[in-house]
Amino acid sequence: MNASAQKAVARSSASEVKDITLVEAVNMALAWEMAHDESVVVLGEDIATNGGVFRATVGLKERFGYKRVMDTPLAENLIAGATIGMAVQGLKPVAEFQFMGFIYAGMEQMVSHAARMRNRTRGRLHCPLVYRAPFGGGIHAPEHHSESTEALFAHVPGLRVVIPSSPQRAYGLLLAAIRNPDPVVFLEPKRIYRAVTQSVTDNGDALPLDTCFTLREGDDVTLISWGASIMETLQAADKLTEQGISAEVIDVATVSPLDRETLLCSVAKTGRAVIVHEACRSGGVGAEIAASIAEAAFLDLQAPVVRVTGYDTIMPYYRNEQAYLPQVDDIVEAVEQVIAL
Amino acid sequence: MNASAQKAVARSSASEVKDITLVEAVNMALAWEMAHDESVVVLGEDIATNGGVFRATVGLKERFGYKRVMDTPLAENLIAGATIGMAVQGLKPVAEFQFMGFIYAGMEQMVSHAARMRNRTRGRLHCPLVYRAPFGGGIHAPEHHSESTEALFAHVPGLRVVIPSSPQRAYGLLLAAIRNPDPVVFLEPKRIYRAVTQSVTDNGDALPLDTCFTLREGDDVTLISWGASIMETLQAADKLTEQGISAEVIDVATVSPLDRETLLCSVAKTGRAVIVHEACRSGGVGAEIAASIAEAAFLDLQAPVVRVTGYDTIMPYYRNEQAYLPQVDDIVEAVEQVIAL
Amino acid sequence: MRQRHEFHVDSTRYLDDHGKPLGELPPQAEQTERTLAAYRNMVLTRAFDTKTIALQRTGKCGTYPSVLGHEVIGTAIGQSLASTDVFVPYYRDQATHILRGVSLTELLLYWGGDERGSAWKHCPEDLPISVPIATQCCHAVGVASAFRIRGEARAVVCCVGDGGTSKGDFLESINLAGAWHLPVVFVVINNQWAISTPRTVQSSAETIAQKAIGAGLPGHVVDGNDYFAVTETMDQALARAHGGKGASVIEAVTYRLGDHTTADDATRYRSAEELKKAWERDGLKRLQNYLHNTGLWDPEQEKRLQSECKEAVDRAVEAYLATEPEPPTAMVDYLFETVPMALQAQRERIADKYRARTGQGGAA
Amino acid sequence: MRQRHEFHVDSTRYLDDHGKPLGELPPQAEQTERTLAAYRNMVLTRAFDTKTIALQRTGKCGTYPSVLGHEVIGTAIGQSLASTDVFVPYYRDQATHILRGVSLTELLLYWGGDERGSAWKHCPEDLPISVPIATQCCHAVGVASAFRIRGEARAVVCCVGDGGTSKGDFLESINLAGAWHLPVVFVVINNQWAISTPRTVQSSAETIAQKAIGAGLPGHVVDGNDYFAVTETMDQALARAHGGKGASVIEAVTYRLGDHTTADDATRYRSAEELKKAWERDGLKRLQNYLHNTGLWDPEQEKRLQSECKEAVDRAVEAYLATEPEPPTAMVDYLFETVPMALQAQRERIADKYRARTGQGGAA
Ligand SMILES: Cc1ncc(C[n+]2csc(CCOP(=O)(O)OP(=O)(O)O)c2C)c(N)n1
Ligand SMILES: Cc1ncc(C[n+]2csc(CCOP(=O)(O)OP(=O)(O)O)c2C)c(N)n1
Ligand SMILES: [Mg+2]
Ligand SMILES: [Mg+2]
Repeated sequence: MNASAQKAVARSSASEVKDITLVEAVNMALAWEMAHDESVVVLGEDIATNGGVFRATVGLKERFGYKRVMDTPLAENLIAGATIGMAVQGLKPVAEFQFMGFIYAGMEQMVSHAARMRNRTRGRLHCPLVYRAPFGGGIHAPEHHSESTEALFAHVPGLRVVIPSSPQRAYGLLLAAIRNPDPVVFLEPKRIYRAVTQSVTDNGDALPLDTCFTLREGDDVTLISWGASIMETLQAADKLTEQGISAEVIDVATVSPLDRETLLCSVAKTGRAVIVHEACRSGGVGAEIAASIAEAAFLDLQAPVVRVTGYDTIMPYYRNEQAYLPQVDDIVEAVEQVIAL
Repeated sequence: MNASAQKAVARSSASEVKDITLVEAVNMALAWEMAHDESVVVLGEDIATNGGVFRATVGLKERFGYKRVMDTPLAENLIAGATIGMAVQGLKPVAEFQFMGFIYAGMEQMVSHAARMRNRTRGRLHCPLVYRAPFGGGIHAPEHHSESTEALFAHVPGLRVVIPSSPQRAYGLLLAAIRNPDPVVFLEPKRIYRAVTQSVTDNGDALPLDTCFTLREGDDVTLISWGASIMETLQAADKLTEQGISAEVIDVATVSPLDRETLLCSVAKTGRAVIVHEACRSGGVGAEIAASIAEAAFLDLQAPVVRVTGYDTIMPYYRNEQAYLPQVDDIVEAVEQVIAL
Repeated sequence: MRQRHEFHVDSTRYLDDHGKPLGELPPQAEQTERTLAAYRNMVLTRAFDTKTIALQRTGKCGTYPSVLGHEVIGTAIGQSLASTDVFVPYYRDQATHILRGVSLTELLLYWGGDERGSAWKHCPEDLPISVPIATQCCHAVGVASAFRIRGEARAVVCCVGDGGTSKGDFLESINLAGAWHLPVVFVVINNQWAISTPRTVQSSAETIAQKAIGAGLPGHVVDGNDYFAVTETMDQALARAHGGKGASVIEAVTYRLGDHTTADDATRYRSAEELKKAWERDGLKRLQNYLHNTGLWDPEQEKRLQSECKEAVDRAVEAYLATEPEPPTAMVDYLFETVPMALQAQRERIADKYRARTGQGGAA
Repeated sequence: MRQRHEFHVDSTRYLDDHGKPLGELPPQAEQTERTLAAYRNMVLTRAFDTKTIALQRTGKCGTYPSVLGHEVIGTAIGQSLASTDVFVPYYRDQATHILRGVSLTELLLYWGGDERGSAWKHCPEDLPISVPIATQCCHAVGVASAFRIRGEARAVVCCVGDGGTSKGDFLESINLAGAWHLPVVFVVINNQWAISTPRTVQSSAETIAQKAIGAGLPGHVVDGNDYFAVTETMDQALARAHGGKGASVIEAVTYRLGDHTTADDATRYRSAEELKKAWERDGLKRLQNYLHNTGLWDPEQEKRLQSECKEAVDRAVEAYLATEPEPPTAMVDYLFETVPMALQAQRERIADKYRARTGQGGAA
């Protein structure tokens, strides 16, 4: 066990407050829960000895042993399916997909089994499992390493899709995801894995799932986002403040099932909504949010709900990836447009 | 070769007009194109000797030989991927997935390769392939045989998703799909495989892709649907006529990329839109359509865009499947609501 | 410089087509009660099968996959499994389910379009019927991993068809079973057909059992119509698994004597002669002959058994037909542990429509 | 009654670690020009590799997977392939790409984040680099099927790593290759590691080659640091494929001498001793020794070759660094044959933003 592994593990003694990054918060939540619930196990490619290619599982094998921290053969379908077998046995497996771009081989198991086990056995068996995957672009990565396809999972009934956007929420939401008795797809915005540090108390407190987080209150427009785009959204809100526009910022966090109440309350107040996400526009989670708001808040809306998103094409290789990602100025421009109406 | 196989094959001599069902139209289009373009091949489970479990490929092996009509081992990932290999070689493979519920193992190949080959090689290689699958519920089938997950494919840039809703459109759109030099996911609404017959001329005329079809003109509301739900939508339109409400009915047909122009033109006229689909509501293709209309036709809309859809849960086994499927009365009720506003 | 690595699989058979021993029988042949119980289960399974097909033909059941030709294998598996083991089925394992305590009514409910058919009262840890081919193999290694992690001396048996062995799930799972030394037995039920696709189209491998070699596992071929051969092989493989000695792959060779399902017409793709030949190797009849020959069974007992089985099946059918469908709100109630906020309005709509249709308030 | 089915795989080696023949060499050893060309390609590949890692370290290239330790295998493959054959690579096949005529600049563009790196001018039918592990195996059987359908005597070579052999794609594809008797050769490059996961964690099978047995195919193990062994095996497998005799699986055993990629730090999970031992088996050095020993090569030639390679690499780097990024509208232009209506507004927005940023109009 090398030095950085020891450090990471040392963290999870009770109620310490630490300045940590998002990926360290993931590690801290895993360590906390493994220490307090021996049914929690983790598995994936390169997660044990190597501690994960992003170091999210570093130190866990040394602390909890190889029986609970398992390097698997290279097969995502197998990982997705074996996790189901562990879960119906009452373990709480947390499986890592090394990148979201490699999760698709696991789709059949997720859609046809994980999401359905409780329903099809009328509660006889259920799947308290978590599928973790780093996702999103902007880190100069090779092909297939920049996907944001959360919408594919959000459209599957029986799956929860949870996306943290800060160290604190990563810690609290991952704990909640592990404790939740149903399958959770937990997507970690790798672009902000180490973007900021935040002080997090390692006390095992979970945050609620199925709830949006209002990060900033405002009156003129509701900015709705999740994942790494929260960074640009908050920066845009700052810029807008300078222009005298007061933006409410909501982190959706659980993109399915969706907390429409929080969103609608906000829009009832502001009358305007701009949705920001990195995934391509058509059929993104933004479409569902926009459709829901436009339907339920029809009379409240003073302007159309606008989406600032990636384009309907494949994330370019890294030389051009910034041209794909929604930028702060795009958000500001969209808000200016809806305000002008 | 048995009698019904011979009949099916006998159909594809030039310019015959035949009263045929939707599934027969699929067979006729395959036979026409195989007869006129020897690069067209078909493959899948049980499609050669058996002619497909729905008989869509009946007679093709007898007519075109086993080299062009291939029973594969049972492996959807392999089918999806081998099809790509054939396509980059200039064949025009048409692969059948026996049911949409078994397509997910093929997702990785579809998302990561079929959809991207042209883009990632900057046009050096491309994939003129068709992935066919029967989809949708309502036929009293076992578990996993009733899925409508077109939205998963519609969110993947680089794939076309095409859904016929009549024998004529099945014939013309499948021909167009095969001739199209890019990958097409061609979903066949099996609930209406044999629901109606229609007179179709077997002359090799394709219909345009990327275009909605306006099935009925009307002034008061735009009904937007695709696939098997077109049946209930048309019946609802009939009922509405009796109530003095004039409904325009649009078959989206290509759910991705989406022909927003036709939809917006219609809504500009009617001021109201109701979207009908069988898939679960959240994140369905209806969300994208509703979001697009609500944004672009903000000032035209006299009522919110309403969706009549399946619920956000798993299609129940068949004793309760009708309680899941959108019914004519649900559509009528939704229209009454938006008209009342 | 060349080096040679050698591998093999063995195949086992004890009874000829007429139930005559081909040589010495395995010790299991001395367990007379077990053998008779096996025979009774095979007859019950076949009676259930015949009746369910009839129900489907008269519109009283959905599409149903006949188990005809699989009775020996399924029964031997069910007997070999300990009650604390976990069974991971595919969709043609009626003979095993019955021995595991799944009721005939539950089986009928499943194929009759009612989710409660999988809410088994007995063997509550067994996995439900798996329709997506071979996917259950991954669950099996997951369950076996749970046993290993917790240090339990339990084992898993997972069934899959010959067609299913072409799918990655099976191949990935046997590899993991080898790599992780898991207490799991994979039984490939090679009935020569995957719907219309013959075994030879699935693979050019001479046997399916040899797929075990690539996973570093022992592979066995066994005559799936030979009760003693399957029982011995299952007992040995499970002893191995229970004893911490790892996984195995068994190819049980039989023939699908019926259509693929009630939606299929096998005359489209296979000959009457082939089917006739397969009937000559029927394992139920073979065991019956053996029992008659050895004086363990007589026509009187047979008559009594047949009528007992008929009665048991009739009772189950009655209970099945008398079972009211669930209120449709059930489609939402079991999706998650509790109905999420986001689904409550939809649940209300389902309940309202149900009330309007039936006048029943039960769904609320 | 028992019956035994026997199987085997052979392993081949000709040169010892120092390049000394262990016995008689295969006929390929007499093709001096070919051997010298192979050596040159290995040296060029290594020079390219070293330089690209340096570029990455200084921020001039993206994450890059070193080919160190794979030069012999990749070169032997590239030489055995006919120009009319199709190569289906994974992502560590630089040595083969170079022989297929992919330019060093194109390789740099690919890893430097530019899609034009896959728009190869030469061998236009070869598949692009495949990052999702083992997925390319399915393409390989598809391409081979196209040859079979059209009756062409062409073959496919598909590369995959040891890690990739655990994934369904590989296992399903070799099975199809057997079932359909396809003209394809699968080369498993067993470099002992899949990132941090050792070969032993992937599978308990003694060899990877034996996975061929389950697909009904011949499997061969070959010392992947032995140029003559790999060349002979490749030549034979391709002759088989070209002659309509079907597919094979070759396991070429080597060692990944570098980190997995420039984003990896292998010291976290493997020992310095293990690495040192692996260097002693380096295939490039081994062939160099052989050439020196047999008088086919001298220090003077070596010096000249080294400087030629350096120059070639430097020229390529220069061209790469001088290549302007594509206008971002390219991200839409190659999605379909023509830009669909639905994308035209988005394309305009991309072009507008690009113009605003650069003042360039080229994107419109
Ligand atoms: C993944 C998947 N693909 C296709 C099907 C449709 N299907 C149902 S059974 C079957 C054949 C299975 O054959 P085999 O595995 O030999 O089992 P058998 O039915 O012969 O017992 C197929 C293709 C399915 N259920 N799942
Ligand atoms: C489907 C998929 N899963 C995970 C990854 C991430 N990944 C990249 S390389 C690699 C290891 C591959 O090992 P191996 O096949 O032995 O090839 P090697 O890199 O050793 O040449 C992994 C897990 C990937 N690219 N694709
Ligand atoms: Mg079978
Ligand atoms: Mg490797």
